[in-house]
Amino acid sequence: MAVASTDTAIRSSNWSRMLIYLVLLLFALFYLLPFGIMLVNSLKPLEEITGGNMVALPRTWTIEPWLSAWSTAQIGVEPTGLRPYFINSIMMAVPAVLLSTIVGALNGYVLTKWQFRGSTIVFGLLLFSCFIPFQIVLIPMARILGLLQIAGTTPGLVLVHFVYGIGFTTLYFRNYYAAFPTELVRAAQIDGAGFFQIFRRILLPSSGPIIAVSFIWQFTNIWNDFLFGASFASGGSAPMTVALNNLVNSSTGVREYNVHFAGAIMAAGPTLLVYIVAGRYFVRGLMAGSVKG
Amino acid sequence: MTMMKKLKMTAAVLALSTTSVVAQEVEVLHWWTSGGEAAALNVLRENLAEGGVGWTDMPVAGGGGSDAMTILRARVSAGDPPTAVQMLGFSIQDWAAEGSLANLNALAEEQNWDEVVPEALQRFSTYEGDWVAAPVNVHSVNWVWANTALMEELGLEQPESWEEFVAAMEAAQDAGYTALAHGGQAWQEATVFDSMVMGVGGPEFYQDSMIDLDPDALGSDMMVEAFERMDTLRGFVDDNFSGRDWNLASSMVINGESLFQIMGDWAKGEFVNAGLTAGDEFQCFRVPGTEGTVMFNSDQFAMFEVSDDSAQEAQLAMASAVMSPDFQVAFNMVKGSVPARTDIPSDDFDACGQLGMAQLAEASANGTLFGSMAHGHANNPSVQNAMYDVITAHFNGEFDAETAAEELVLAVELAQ
Amino acid sequence: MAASSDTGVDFRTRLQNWLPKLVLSPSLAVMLIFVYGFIAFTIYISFTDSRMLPSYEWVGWQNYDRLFRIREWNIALNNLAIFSSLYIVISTIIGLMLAIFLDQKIRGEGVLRPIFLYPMALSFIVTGTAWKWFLDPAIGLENTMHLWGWTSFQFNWIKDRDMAIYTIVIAAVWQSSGFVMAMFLAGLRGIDNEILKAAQMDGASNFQLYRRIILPQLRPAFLSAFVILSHLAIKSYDLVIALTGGGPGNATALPATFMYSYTFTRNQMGIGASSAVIMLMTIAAIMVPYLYAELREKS
Amino acid sequence: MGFLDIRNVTKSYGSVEVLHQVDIEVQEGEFLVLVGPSGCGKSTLLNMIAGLEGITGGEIAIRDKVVNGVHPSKRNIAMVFQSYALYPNMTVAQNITFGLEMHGIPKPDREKAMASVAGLLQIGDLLGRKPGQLSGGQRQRVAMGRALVRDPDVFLFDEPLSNLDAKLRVDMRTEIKKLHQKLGTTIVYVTHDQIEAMTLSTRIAVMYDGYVQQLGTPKDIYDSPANLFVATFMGSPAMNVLPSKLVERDGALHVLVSDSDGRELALRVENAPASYAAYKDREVLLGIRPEAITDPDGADRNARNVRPMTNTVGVTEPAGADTFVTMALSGKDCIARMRADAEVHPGQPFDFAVNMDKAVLFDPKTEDRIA
Repeated sequence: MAVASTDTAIRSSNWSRMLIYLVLLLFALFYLLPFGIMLVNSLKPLEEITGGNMVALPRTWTIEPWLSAWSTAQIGVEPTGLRPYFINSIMMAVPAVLLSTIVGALNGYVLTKWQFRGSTIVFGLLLFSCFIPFQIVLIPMARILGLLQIAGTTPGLVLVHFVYGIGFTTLYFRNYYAAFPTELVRAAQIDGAGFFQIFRRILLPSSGPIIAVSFIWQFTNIWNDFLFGASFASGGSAPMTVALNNLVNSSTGVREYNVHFAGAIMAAGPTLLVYIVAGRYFVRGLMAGSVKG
Repeated sequence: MTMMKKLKMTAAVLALSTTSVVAQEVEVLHWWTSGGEAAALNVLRENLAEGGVGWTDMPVAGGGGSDAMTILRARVSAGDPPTAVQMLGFSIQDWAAEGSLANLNALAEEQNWDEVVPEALQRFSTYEGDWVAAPVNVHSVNWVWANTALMEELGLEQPESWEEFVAAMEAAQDAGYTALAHGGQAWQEATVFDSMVMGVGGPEFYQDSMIDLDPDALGSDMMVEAFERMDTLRGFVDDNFSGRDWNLASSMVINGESLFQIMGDWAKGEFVNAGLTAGDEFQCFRVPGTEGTVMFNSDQFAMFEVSDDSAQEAQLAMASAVMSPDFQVAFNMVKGSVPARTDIPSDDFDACGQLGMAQLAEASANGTLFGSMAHGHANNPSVQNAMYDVITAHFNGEFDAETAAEELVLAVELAQ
Repeated sequence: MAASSDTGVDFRTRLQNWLPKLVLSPSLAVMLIFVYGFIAFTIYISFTDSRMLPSYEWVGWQNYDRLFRIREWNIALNNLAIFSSLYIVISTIIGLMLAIFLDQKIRGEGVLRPIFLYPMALSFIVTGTAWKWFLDPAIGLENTMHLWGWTSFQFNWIKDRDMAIYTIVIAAVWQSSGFVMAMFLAGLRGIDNEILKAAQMDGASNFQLYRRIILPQLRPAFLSAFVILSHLAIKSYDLVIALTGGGPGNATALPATFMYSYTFTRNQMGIGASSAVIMLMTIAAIMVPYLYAELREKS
Repeated sequence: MGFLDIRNVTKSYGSVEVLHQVDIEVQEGEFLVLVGPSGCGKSTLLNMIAGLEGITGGEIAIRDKVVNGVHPSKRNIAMVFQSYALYPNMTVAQNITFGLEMHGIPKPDREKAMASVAGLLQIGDLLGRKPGQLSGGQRQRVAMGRALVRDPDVFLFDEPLSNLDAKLRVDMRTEIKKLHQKLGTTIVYVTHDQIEAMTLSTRIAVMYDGYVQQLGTPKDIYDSPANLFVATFMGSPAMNVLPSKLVERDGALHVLVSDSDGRELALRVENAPASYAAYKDREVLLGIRPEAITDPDGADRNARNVRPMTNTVGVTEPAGADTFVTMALSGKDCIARMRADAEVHPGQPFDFAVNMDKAVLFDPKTEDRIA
């Protein structure tokens, strides 16, 4: 961690350090296990899975399941693999993440640096929205998407994810900006910068860590969403998770577990990548204020 | 705000591309996503493509179609229903009651559907006398699937009565096999229960309790006995059954770990895929006690009301294609079920298929063809699921047979 | 900052005064429609006899009356109590422990941290099958132990009506304890080292140091963790569906699965809506005091 | 009419008035310091001048133009903040020219202005750095540069030195004073440090509890504090305040205090103002600064009214240039300031010289100075 010194004042004996390492490694094993099972079995031929031990390494290594999941597995009536849906997910996730992050950042900026009478109530209202069970919004949301003529389209999905992402992004940015020195905003006001100029020139360049948090959070939530994707996307625009579900949960027939696992890892790929690449910003961003919320 | 502008433009472009590029198109919501089924459905897609009708696929797997039904609600609420939706039993009636379904009478008359589709099926395909759905197949659920090699090894004949059935399973258990392969999911337990109710009480009792929901029948001694039979079966199931998918249970029979499985005819596909031959390496027979009756469910394509003419034409083209003998044969050979029309020769089907077709025709003629409770063809989903709750709770040991019958009465009352 | 009640304001300042509200208002409008409007809609539906689609026939409290007579709902509530309390407590303990351990200048923190954190990135649609395998006695952990020679090992909770809910807890803890760890780690990294040094001068042992000095300072992190975990607990849905489908029997039903099933599978939307209203009220009972405290603190 | 007029300005938050009827006229080139403890309203007043806070009542005018409601950037002011408020993402050069850029001044002009400011403040070699790479003193200079480059009518300083260490603070103080003398700009400066107030200002407004307690030159404030608050707030060590009694003896007014053993000490008051008469035979508070109590050799030669006083020495604190002595007077600790080499020893009696010219009396009830 570069932000705060990790020069912890706490000292501990060698013996207890051994114990600490042991516990940490055991937990690492626990966390890795399900993914490990998936990975190992995605590289086995199907006969080895049905006949063998789930944790055993493949006797014959094969990438056939991966190729199949990507481009030839049956999703619906056509053997397209997951490939086209991958693109759908990106088309959905990227604009929704960007929009909700931008709006969340502006909201956080207003709620901390331009407070007005009732602004805390507005914040409370936004925050509570994080906690509604999504199942209840399906029917009324469908009506509204229908009225807006974007039912079953990617923009419709973007709207849905955008709406239900605002609460969290606002929370993150508000807590981050609360710790941002108000004097900088005042200085910029005196320098003649307007509302948006202050935001763009002063706050935004310092918002790296919290943008990372917001991005990671939104991206994983949106990418992993199944309920909205299944309900509000029609056939061709279905996101990855819906396609994966169709692959994995098909009602009858032979279950190609190795292909399912390969597909599942693929579907998880982008979020995993985001966590691994940007994960350290996540802790840093949480540190920079969002823990307070 | 250029972002919003771009978004709107994308929306407009997308809207254009989905509606008006192909002149005639059907959008089909279904949950047939496994290899065989999807391939069978692809036959339909190609048939339509030859006639210039495009196909927008909208598969939603999972939960035996319950996820698809959720999505259908969203689509209808949005005022944008799919053209055709795979549907089971009472759902069709419910949607018809909402006024969401199209009228297919003209086509039905032209193609004489009234004559070729069994009356018990028409009960679901029509609403107040109007055709609203095109039936694809008839599954019957009261089948036992048996491993021939194991039966020979244990010296068993095909059981003719409940007692013989139990005795056969005892023999298997004593020999160290899992007598009954079963997956612990509510619908699988309900599937078995259908046969128990029919086996104990016969057609009349099934009608009274499962279809007419007569509280006296639901709480009767016969119902208690049906639950007791479930207890007996529970004794033949291994400890690891909970949550197991039905096809894994089928594999147990295929692999010779298990003697029997009680399951609908879609199980046949598993046996065939494993390279086994019907009537030879595996046996199919009616659950003892239910011979002469058929409890069925039928996949149908419910046709939703669509506004513009070209969509209507496409829809009719699809309904017609679904009902065509070619498709009915091609699809049902893959699916393990039998065609929804009784005027199709059974030559192409295997032993079990031929048996199923013959029994269907017979039951239809004798009035012993009943909708399966477990598959939503006896009652609406709320009652069906309320029954699931009790049946599965009982099977998992929460109630004894008498309590289960009492709970069944209460659950059905609350669900109505 | 900019007081709106003051007189003699030039145009630019007036614009600048309005801009913040203008910027916030779309979000507010969207929330009022898509959250509060929908909540109101749900409350309304819960008083109607809606079945497959919303209907507007008023039936009063009938749905609530029925709801609490349905056995499965009571099981679901009971399960929620067991599940959420264990889930919150265990996730917090594990998260805190890992954070404290990781904060001991651990070599390889950069590798361990993402490992602890990654489950949050995966949905149960992705990991559900792997979990099911792992927990299934015939192919999973139990079988593996047997193959390794520990034949008396037993782990068949997922098949056991009374224990299955605990397997849901295990998987849920697996998913979110790493996230809790991140929050605590952030909290720990924010504590002033001088305070720790001072406490050590005062002769505090490591244990006392954590109990008396550090943990009290992590209060905000505890609170955030509690709020996030409790909302995850109440909303838990795909977890149950992926792992047990609510079974064995109905042993692992939760309010969220109950609501979904009644609203969308069973065509009893009125009852589904009433269960949703009860869930919302539960969430509000947790969230509103928290929000109130949080927001009052600022003013 | 001043250069900057603050006329009957009040500020309320809801129903709570935090600033009451402030009325100050600042002349061009003046260095006004607002001083007071935290929460006294000095920063609020400064922010109101800057336009960062609204004005509830009264008006503020710069160069005769009322600026109530005028946007901060249109008031032609510049402000230096306590935390410097340097934009962390911009280089020093960008920080300095940001305001000019916002005002649409073309790049060549900006560069020219920056070059001259950089020369003035000797920060030419820092221009490419980011604030995070600067020391405290350097940041302070950059913050001032950012204000200077705008060439504003009024400079506002909000506790600009409080984040610096002691040595640097003294240096920067001198620097600011030099700049003021060189440029002759009008400055309003907020601090809680009375030494800064004394050294920098041409006039001081001492604030407490939302009121301006006293407005005057540093000498006025120091020698003739308007009330007990101003007296004790300004000066270090603080003015001694001793409960005492005003009596007439031998035809002259005397202030009675008691020494460390409780014996009476009478200190004669010469040239007493007429108002003292009303307080005869009443309890008063005697205010006397430490430097007015000395060893006899250290007494002010020009003082005409130095009285002897013998008392037991409590504690001695040699401070290099001076030695401070604490003794008990009227039951309070009283600090006296000796020359460094005065022979004082704890516990022993010592003859002090008290410069009664510098003594002031306060009414114990109103705490106002009796004048």
